[in-house]
Amino acid sequence: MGRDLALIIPEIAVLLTAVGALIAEMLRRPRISLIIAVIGLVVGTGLTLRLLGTDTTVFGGSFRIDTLSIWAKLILLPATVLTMLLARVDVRGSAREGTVYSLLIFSTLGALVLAGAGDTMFLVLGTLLTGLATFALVAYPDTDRATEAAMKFFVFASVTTSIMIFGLSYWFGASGSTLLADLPGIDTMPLAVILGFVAVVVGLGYKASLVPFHFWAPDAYEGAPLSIAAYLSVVPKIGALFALTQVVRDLPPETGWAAVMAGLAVLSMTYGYLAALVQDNIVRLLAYSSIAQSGYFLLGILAVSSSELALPSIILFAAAYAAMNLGAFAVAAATGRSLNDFAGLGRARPLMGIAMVIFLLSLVGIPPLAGFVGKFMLFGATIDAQFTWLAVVAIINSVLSLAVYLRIIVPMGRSGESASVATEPWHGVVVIMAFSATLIIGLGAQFFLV
Amino acid sequence: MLPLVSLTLFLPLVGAVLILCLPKPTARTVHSIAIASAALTLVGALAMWLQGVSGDGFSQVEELVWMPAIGAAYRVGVDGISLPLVLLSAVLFLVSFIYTSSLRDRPRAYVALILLLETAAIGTFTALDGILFYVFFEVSLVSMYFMIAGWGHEDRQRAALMFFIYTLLGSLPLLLAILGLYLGSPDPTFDMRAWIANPPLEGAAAMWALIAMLITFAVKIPAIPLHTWLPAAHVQAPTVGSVILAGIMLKFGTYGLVRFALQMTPDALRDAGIVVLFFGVVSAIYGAFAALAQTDLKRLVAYTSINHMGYVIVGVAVAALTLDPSVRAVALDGAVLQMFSHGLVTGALFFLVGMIQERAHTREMGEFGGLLKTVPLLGWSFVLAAFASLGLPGLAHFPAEFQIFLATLGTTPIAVVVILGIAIIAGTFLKALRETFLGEPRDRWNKMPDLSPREILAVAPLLVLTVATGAAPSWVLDVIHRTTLALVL
Amino acid sequence: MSLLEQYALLLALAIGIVGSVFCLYTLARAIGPTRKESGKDVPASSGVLSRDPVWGRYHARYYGYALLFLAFDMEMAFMYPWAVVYKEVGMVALLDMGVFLAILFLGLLYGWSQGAFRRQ
Amino acid sequence: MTVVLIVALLTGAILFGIGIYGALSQTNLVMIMMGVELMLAGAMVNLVAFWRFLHPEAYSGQMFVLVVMTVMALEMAVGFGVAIARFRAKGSVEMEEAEDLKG
Amino acid sequence: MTVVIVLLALLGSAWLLAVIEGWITTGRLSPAAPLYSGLAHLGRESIVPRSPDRVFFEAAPVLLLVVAVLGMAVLPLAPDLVIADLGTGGLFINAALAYVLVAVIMAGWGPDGAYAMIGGWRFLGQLIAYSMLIVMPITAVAMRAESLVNTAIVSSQESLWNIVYQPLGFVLFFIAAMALAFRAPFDLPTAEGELGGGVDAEYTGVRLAVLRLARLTLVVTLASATTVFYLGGWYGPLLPPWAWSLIKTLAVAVSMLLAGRYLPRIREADLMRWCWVLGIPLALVNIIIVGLLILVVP
Repeated sequence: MGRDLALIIPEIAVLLTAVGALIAEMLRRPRISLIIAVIGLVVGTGLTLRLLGTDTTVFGGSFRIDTLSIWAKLILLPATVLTMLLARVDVRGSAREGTVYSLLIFSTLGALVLAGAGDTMFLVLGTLLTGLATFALVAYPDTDRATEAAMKFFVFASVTTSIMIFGLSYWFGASGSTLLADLPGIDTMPLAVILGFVAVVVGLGYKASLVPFHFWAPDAYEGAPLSIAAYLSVVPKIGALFALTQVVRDLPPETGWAAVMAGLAVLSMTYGYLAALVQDNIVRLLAYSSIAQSGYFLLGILAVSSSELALPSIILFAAAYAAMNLGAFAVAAATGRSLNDFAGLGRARPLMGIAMVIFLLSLVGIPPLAGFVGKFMLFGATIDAQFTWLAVVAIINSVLSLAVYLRIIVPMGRSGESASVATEPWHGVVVIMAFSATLIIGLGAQFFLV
Repeated sequence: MLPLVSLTLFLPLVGAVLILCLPKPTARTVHSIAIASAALTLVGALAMWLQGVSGDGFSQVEELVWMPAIGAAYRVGVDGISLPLVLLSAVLFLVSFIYTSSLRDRPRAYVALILLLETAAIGTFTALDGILFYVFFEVSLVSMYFMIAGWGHEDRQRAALMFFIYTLLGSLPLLLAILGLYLGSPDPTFDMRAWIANPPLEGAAAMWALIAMLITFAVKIPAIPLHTWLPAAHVQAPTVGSVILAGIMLKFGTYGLVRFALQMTPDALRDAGIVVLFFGVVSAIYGAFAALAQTDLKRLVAYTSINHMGYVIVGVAVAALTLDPSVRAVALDGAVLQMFSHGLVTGALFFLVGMIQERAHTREMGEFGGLLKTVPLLGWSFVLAAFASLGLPGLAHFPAEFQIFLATLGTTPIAVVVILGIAIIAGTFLKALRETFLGEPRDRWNKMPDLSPREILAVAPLLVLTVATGAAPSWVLDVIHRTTLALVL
Repeated sequence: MSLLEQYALLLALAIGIVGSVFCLYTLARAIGPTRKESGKDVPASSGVLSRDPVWGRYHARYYGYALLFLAFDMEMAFMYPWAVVYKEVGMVALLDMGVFLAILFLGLLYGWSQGAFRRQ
Repeated sequence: MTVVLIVALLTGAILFGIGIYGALSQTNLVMIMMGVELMLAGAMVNLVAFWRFLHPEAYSGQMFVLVVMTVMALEMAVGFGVAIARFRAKGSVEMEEAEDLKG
Repeated sequence: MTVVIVLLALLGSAWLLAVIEGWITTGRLSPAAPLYSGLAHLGRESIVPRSPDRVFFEAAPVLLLVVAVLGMAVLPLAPDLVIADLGTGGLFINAALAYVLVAVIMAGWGPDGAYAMIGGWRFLGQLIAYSMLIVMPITAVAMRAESLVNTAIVSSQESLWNIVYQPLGFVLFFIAAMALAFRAPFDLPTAEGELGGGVDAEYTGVRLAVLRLARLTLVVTLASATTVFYLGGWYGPLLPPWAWSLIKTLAVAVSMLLAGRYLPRIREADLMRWCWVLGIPLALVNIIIVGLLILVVP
């Protein structure tokens, strides 16, 4: 018991941070709430560093302290800090400002639970925890659009989560245990295993906005405040994808899950980029692009039991994705929601422009930026797992993605009537941090390959 | 012992960072910093040249741990194939900065981009690690894209996009090939030396990897039929952009052909040698004919590049096909020297075309005439460069092409039809010279000023080197030959 | 009695009551039928009929409580099993539930501070 | 006993089927939520049946049921929260009237 | 046999209660009055209002009666005088009593009358207020008994009744039970003064008789639950166990009636506010106190 608690100290710290932020909000001190939140998460990250290299489970195998879950903390906690700084601009001065920070942390806690899930119940609870907090965050502005986004998000989430739970009930029936680690022992009832797997893919796929469970994503992103959209595209998504990794690690290969993943990957990448090509709203564009990026994660996930490169590649790409996507959203927050707002950005505000170019090129996967290293490793893992054709498809999609992102980049160089909004200092801070992260992850990838 | 290669490699980057960090520098400062760092880079390259190569494998290797977990590291070094190209890059970039020092339109970003490009170029030639190579390979693409998109001519956005998409699409197969080589090696590593020493792939895998590489390099070189981006990009690019594009970035393709296709999948290339040879011949002849049909000076020069690069492909293909090491050495000597010479000569030609365009705001040959009389210095420089380009003995291209033909004759005599290209190119240039520089001077161009000191400084080094290489090629060839002779395939 | 029998007994009891009530109704009808007369069937609203169904007129103004209630009601599902084994487990159980209740209670306080208990 | 198990599983599946049909065919948010409840109820029936007839020794089955109940309750709580927010903003909780976000 | 005895005891208690209620309100002690009144209702017309939700309208009184009786069925009068001594008796009574809400809302919704409708929805609000105060004290009781079996709960009080052991829980449960039975001062759904009878308003004749009976039964059931949970059930000197159970139950039921008589009706909003701001924290405190007591005093 004591050992178990010592191993989940970061999670406890995150929980206490959320509680602290909530208490500060109850005392009507949103600034203090933000400060507590930031400090708490930074401390949580620091506490996690101590655990690096641990590979064990706690609470009878139901929660895993392994590379994935540790890196999930190291990636998601800083990402949450950045989102909170972005959110500060969106919600400053509104009623219940501190609640937003607290909800963000609770949701991140859910993502962490997902990332370390060693038990089907943790899958359910993690999905629930991230989901509930994010519905509220999306609906936060209380406008027509926000509530519509929240409503669609909620309906989609509750239906898919229910499907997942229903499928998981078959897994319990098949293995007599809710531990994921007991799944390989199943040799009877293959149908139950497949049903459960499909259901898990539905439930986690919705959270990771994989095609065809992505419908909510563009609407929710568009209706929500930008900072929340940025958050949705990073934290719950990475949590869900890590959870998916935890699940398939233990799945017997005969179920053919790798092929399913490959199919989903192709669908997500291709559909995501094709749909992004026709968007004029930058948020929707980024939403579809994030759908496509989820597809890239799957390249690593399907290789997870057959290639040693897979785990490091997923982690690396997650870190890269968090940095570059948050950065792109931050620039969008500082610029505007329409593609036209970006015309002339490069001339009017060159630093923002350069940063945006770097983020987008990183999303395409141009070396030596973070996105490249991540994708490179993912392709390596895929080829290693005998899915060369998939790597080829992914590469073709990367080219397609170029077309998508160039739609933002090209007008930036044009001399245009760029919106000359004064940059919020927090936006600048987030952009700079994401920018440095994008470069550092690209050059210092070694650090992520433990 | 100074880490010469790394210093040379990152000096331009330091310059770029310096320029970006200065608060509101004047154009003059920007250009001075750029020229200074390029000059220092050239000094570094010369120092490397003096160090020389050992002939056996790579010399001056510098290594730094980067990602040991996956066997990637920062590894740089040179051999006889890359060293001349490093020198060429240093020279061409320096003269480019000199030429561009009159620019006043956002000089800071422009110069920084070119400096970045210089690092990328030298990095591509010196990288000894698969990932590192790919990184530099792609970075060059990005900076070139922004150069064309930001400072090109009328239709620059479209041309830049076409260039970018073409070459990025083209470079991704290389990524697959690199991954294949990595996963194929017994002890997974990205060390190119290991890949060269023990080609990791064989059979069908090697053939697939080779096909992937060939696609990439064919786009970059460019070879028929993947060449269509080149004229558009050249026409729309700023002068310096064209110079670097033709002078250096095309070499990425041919260099890659030698370094990757020939050295890492030798057996596969031997099997596919005839096909590659065929494409080389077709490229050379097609390029020549296409050049002949041009009326736009810049397009003309661009198409001659396709022709010259075709010879390089022929040389590499012959090197793969032949079984005789001495013939192979001759073929590779020719191919590498051709890269070097082409950089000098085409660089000079693009500069001169750029100067004409700046003065006349047109590049149509039909609108000129008798320029030799109005602007003699420019005219004679062009004549010299043109003669070099068409392969006149005593000038840079002659020794290179001669060796290629020699080796071809000894291996696959039929391919010597490629000599036809020389004749056509000669015709092309003679036609261009006649229309542009000979004849009666037109009144329109009477006021055209001759070369300024800045422009002389930009062109003269190239012409001097052209003559030097042509008259006494041994100073370059020695370096090249030392490596090609020791090459074991 | 086995568990199943116990539940069967309870079900029978329920059916029996329904049955006896039905008998009562039949008896009442046998004593005298209800006559149809106009106006007799108007619901109590001072004789004024509303055209629309009446449910549209009532607004549940306590949904702030209702949401909290759902959370607390759910908490009880965990508390019953906990309560039964509490004495066995001892101190640890108290701490476990203490943490759980503390967080839940914090939710109550938060709801209060945000005006969930105000009449909407 | 297996017959009972199969009957129970069928019940669960039917509940789930009705629920998912309702959730997908209804346009009113509250009705959709009822469908979701039914789906979860189906899962609970499954879990209890599996626990009772196949793995009576695995207490995790019971725990899972509790977890599903929690999911039910909390999803409903938040669902009603969303519904109320929507009703305040728009005056209706019909999904078909939600078409501001398109593209 | 047990069933018959328990049902008879229930009916008898309900009758006694009705007599006592009449005594309190009118000052006349007439044991036959409830019988007369019931027979009279049988003979009266039973009107169905226009445009009712017929199913709801018909089901409401029956459901209320059924849940009241089912609640009683798991409560022991004596160690072996219990219809079904379920392993989850404490939970079952909760579950059964939750249907009171359903029945009342059905009664409010069914006739499509404004007063009834408001009464029904009011009860939902009332449930949100009192419900936690039913379940939380029962938890504390179960903690002491280490069981949810109602006979075991009574046995655990052999040495010390729970009313002494956890008086706070008793007070809360007592109040909540009154609210659950919607007796004054918690008779919001039926408030005579403002709603003209509320959910009762549209019921006439035999249906009203059943409804009345059900409400009386509900009070008895709740009183019996209070007895079982807090007053030591069948324990007591001299008299046989069942007698003690009945005496205590009746005493609690009467005290519920009396308590309501002298208090003003509480507004719905105030009820909810007090329950949540005061009641629930107190219930939590009660649980913690009991928990500590169990650990400290073995």
